[in-house]
Amino acid sequence: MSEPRTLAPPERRVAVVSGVERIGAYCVITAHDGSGPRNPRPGQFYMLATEECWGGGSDERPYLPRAFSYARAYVEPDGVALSFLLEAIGPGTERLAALRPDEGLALVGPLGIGFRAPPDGFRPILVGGGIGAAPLLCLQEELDETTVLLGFRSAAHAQAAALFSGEPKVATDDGSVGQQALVSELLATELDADPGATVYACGPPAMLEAVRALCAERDVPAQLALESGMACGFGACFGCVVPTTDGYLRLCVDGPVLDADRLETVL
Amino acid sequence: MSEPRTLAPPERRVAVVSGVERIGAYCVITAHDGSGPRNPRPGQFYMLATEECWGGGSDERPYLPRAFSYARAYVEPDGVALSFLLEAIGPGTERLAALRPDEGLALVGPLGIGFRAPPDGFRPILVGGGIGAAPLLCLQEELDETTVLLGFRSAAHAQAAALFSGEPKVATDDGSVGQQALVSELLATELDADPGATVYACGPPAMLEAVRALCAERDVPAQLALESGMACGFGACFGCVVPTTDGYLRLCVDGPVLDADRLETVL
Amino acid sequence: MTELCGVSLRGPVLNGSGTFDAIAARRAFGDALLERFPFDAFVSKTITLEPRQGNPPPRLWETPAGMINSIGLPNKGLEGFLASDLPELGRLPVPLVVSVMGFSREELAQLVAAVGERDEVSMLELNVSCPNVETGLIMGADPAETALAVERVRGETAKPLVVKLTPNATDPAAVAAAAEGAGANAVSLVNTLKGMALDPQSGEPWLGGRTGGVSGPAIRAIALEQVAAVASAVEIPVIGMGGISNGRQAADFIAAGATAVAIGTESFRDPAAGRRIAAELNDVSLSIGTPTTRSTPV
Amino acid sequence: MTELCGVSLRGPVLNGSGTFDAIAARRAFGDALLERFPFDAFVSKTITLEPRQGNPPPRLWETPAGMINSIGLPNKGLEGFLASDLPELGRLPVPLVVSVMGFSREELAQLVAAVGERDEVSMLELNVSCPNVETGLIMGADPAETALAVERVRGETAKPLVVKLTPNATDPAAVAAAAEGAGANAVSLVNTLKGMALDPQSGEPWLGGRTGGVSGPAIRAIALEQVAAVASAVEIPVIGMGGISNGRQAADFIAAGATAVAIGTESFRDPAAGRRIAAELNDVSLSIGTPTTRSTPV
Ligand SMILES: Cc1cc2nc3c(=O)[nH]c(=O)nc-3n(C[C@H](O)[C@H](O)[C@H](O)COP(=O)(O)OP(=O)(O)OC[C@H]3O[C@@H](n4cnc5c(N)ncnc54)[C@H](O)[C@@H]3O)c2cc1C
Ligand SMILES: Cc1cc2nc3c(=O)[nH]c(=O)nc-3n(C[C@H](O)[C@H](O)[C@H](O)COP(=O)(O)OP(=O)(O)OC[C@H]3O[C@@H](n4cnc5c(N)ncnc54)[C@H](O)[C@@H]3O)c2cc1C
Ligand SMILES: Cc1cc2nc3c(=O)[nH]c(=O)nc-3n(C[C@H](O)[C@H](O)[C@H](O)COP(=O)(O)O)c2cc1C
Ligand SMILES: Cc1cc2nc3c(=O)[nH]c(=O)nc-3n(C[C@H](O)[C@H](O)[C@H](O)COP(=O)(O)O)c2cc1C
Ligand code: FES
Ligand code: FES
Repeated sequence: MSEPRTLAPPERRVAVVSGVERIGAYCVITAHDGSGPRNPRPGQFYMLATEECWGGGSDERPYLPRAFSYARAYVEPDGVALSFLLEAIGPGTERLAALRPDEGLALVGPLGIGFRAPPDGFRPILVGGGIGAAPLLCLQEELDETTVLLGFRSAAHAQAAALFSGEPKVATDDGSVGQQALVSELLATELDADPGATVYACGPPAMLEAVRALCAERDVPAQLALESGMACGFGACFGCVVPTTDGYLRLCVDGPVLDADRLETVL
Repeated sequence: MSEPRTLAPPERRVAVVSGVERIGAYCVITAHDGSGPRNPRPGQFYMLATEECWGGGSDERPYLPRAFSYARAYVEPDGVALSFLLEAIGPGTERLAALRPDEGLALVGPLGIGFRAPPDGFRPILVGGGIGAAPLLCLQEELDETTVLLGFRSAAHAQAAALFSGEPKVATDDGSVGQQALVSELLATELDADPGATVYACGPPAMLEAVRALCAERDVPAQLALESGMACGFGACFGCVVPTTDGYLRLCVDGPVLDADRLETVL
Repeated sequence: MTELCGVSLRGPVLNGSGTFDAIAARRAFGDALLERFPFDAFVSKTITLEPRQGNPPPRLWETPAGMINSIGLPNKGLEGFLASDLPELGRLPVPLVVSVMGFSREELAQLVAAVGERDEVSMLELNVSCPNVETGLIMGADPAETALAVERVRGETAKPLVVKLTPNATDPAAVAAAAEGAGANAVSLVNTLKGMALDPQSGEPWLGGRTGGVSGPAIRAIALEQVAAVASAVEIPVIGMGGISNGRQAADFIAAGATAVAIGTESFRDPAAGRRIAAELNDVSLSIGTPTTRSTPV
Repeated sequence: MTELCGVSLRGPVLNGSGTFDAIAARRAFGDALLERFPFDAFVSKTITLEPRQGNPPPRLWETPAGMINSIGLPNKGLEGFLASDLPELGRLPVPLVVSVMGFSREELAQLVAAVGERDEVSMLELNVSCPNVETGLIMGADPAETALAVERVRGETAKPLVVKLTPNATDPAAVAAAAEGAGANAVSLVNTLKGMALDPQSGEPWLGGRTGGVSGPAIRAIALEQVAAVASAVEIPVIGMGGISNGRQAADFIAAGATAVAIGTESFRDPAAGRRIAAELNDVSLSIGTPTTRSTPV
């Protein structure tokens, strides 16, 4: 099976912001990409920066572009509408969240290797923690009959669950929405009910590690979308490595989606 | 006569932009300063920066604040409305020109020494070149019976003449508005007609030098508002010096207005 | 409260020499400057034996997140300073550190002796690192040269001697150790990094001094590494500076081993930067606890 | 057309070693990368005799207008490089420069000999300046050490040898002159400046390698000064780099005496930066005329 990687044009281009929407604690930025490929693969990401004023924020940053999984890609007559789900946690995401319609969004992508199709007969379970829900949105649209499990810090964050179709099962740390539980606990229950499942997960390291361990115990095939600090996104800087059973891998060109069994631990 | 200097609060504060208006090639930024002095003196200046996104422009600048003469100051119940006339010529002025109402304008000021009152019985002639018109606007409001001579590059720039009261005499390089002449030529005519005048001038170095020479020949007292690159605006960096008959002077604390006879040349 | 070389300061935030002129600032801000003085100790601009007018303009160039200066140490000379500036600086509400530079060891000794005997002066800083003046580069870049200079002046005053190090050296830690060995009571770093800019029109050097010194946030990571390396090489206190623009960053310098910090270029953007950063540093310390031991990471 | 050490290039814009992996980029961009290749010559990441996995993560820290990297020279080692990478790099549409680093002169000689005899290789670059590996700092910071290294390897190949200088030296011009005297055909500078960052939470070093190297626009003015100083000290061509992000800035480095320029960190922001800058440089040259003589301003 060829790797799920749509090639990116070898240059930075500028998409035009068409919408910026707040969804609880998150923000959805949609931009019209007139010259990039229309078929990114779920799990792939883009390196983003604003065309104007990328800099001069806290600590005189940002300077480098920031990596974001695309959440949705809708083909339009003259290009593709790309949506990104983001949480403003620092100078880069704060500047992106302050974008207004018609501003330029500089991007490179799609980059990396996305999620692979489920092995025949395996039922896909999508597990998202916080902002990790982002790449699962487009993934859900590609797969049929998915079970979606989401974990959030608070009710404000849990609003993102509404972006999924069907009835995602939600857990929150404070129990304000859905069960008061960790999303990995929801996963354990699912796997107990049906071992014939395959897992797609994205979220914070601790959650991914819990998912990895659960699936390892039960021999459930799992694909994890990881994160690491990135400067370039296309293998140039060697900065984004994660330790795997085959040594350090550059997450931007060999990931960000990795088979769980390639990791001894996510932490 | 005590020097025309209103003291500035010893810290940077944030004024709120109330209006940004294009006037031909220039732009007028008005901001509400709630905590600064309400009586800056014509010829004094402020160091300005935007509160957000000061950086990330061309050449990854701006970083330092920029110096601007105030063009007008109107006392309001809860503060003062400061107006600045600016021309976007680089990363700092471009960012300032892109300000929108309600954005924060970080400022320090008023700074420097402004224009001194005319000697008794002398008729004030105000001579402005291009953006040098800015400090003459508030000066005209303080003096009565002024003659205003303005020189501009083009008709787009000459629109700034409309900001003055009365009938300023205008010269343009291309003759598109007023006479096709240098403003210093207008001044020569005025001085020939009435030697009992005193001159207040602000503009590009070549123009100021022509004015200085004219007044020196005729023993006409003249005050020149000069410019130089500034980092701090309050005497801290020693970067803004200009050569005078008393050696190098820091324009930000000993100027920007200097008696013409303190200069051998402006160039 | 911070104790620096036996002098007690109300806090750990100083100004970098040559980046704040308290006398000129008083003309711009009036007595409010003294009521809300931005620093816990005031460091004078470097003075020399003879008066200097400094370099021809232009003296400034803005760089990404920083600037280059080519000021050239304009000052009234020792006599002028002692006669007209020192009395006024002595009336500041904080202890005074006077920065001196000599073009020979003898000059330096003369400066230290004359300045050291004045009561207004709490400490002296030896600027052996100014990149705009040849000697500075040579003395401060070489451990042996630095040791000779400090040894020569050590006997001239009983007051604390701070040696200001240049970052334009292969091994600043070795220079610091040499200064300590020769009797310095503290070291301060970094001075500016040598830099240059060309006139966009002519392609010729923009600065009247042809080259200059780079300062500001652009050099912060470089300064922090040198401060950490120096702090782990000496026992005497280290005054850390270089691009500090907020309390979080000041806390980093302290975590890297600095006893105090100095603010330079940030004061150009906000004359109250020192005061603001001291307050922010306080909050940071309260929230995470400033490492007291030197967790010097090199 | 640019001529560099007898090799003719379609233009003067190279990549900085270790800032562009043409093999990985081909996986991300496909053949379009080769059709619109960003550089006029390609410089490989530095290789060593033995394979290296590099430093533990985190390896990156963003700074004002720049970044710190602590990569630690991960590479397949000489054998792995010759067997699997070199053939693919040989198929690039531009001449190939291979960067090598040895932890001893003998190692360096072995690398130069083995790489130099391969037809795919047009030039060799000696990395004696990487701030992440002890030897780099020592060799490249000292004129005598540098001369010995170059003398030792000079006989191993007839191909042009470029010596990559470190900015973490008191006098880069003296190191460059020593390299020239020992038979180097060109020098390239600057490598990264030593820097450090602390973890906001713990106050401990953020980078797995504890310290790292600063690059990007933040260091441009420092790099430009060193390029000018070096260009005025040697006759051999100089490859200038350090924070170049547009053609106007590239023109400054050429005005300061560089024959060619290299793009590093800016490629991370735009993989086509090299191509864009070459085009902008062309416009600048046409508009103001790139100084052909070295108007070296120091
Ligand atoms: C493949 C991939 C996909 C991603 N997808 C998404 C997504 O869909 N949505 C989303 O919201 N986020 C996503 N992220 C994370 C996103 O890239 C980061 O949140 C973003 O880079 C943060 O930038 P910032 O400037 O806002 O915050 P930063 O200030 O960069 O802080 C982010 C973290 O970096 C560290 N840090 C702090 N200061 C620095 C510094 N100076 N230099 C380096 N590190 C520092 C700290 O650990 C901090 O918690 C993704 C990341 C990757 C690698
Ligand atoms: C007392 C005073 C009052 C002023 N009043 C006004 C006013 O009322 N209205 C107004 O429009 N302007 C005024 N100015 C001028 C204004 O400060 C400048 O136009 C502004 O600083 C330009 O900044 P910039 O970033 O837009 O342009 P810059 O890019 O800073 O370019 C401005 C000039 O600086 C030089 N330059 C280019 N690059 C750099 C660099 N990297 N570092 C340093 N210099 C560089 C060049 O000569 C260029 O022409 C005044 C200046 C002074 C000193
Ligand atoms: C305009 C200017 C003038 C300076 N003059 C001096 C000086 O006279 N003596 C000195 O020791 N350092 C001088 N410095 C260096 C500063 O004290 C400080 O070491 C350096 O700027 C780094 O700190 P910063 O990045 O916070 O500015 C000067 C720096 C600047 C920017
Ligand atoms: C992530 C990264 C890795 C680098 N690796 C190497 C290397 O392997 N060998 C080398 O000689 N220089 C290396 N460098 C230095 C660059 O080649 C260049 O000299 C430096 O980054 C300055 O240029 P810039 O500011 O344009 O990036 C590296 C730089 C970066 C940022
Ligand atoms: S982010 Fe640069 S190699 Fe992965
Ligand atoms: S601008 Fe700093 S001293 Fe005048």
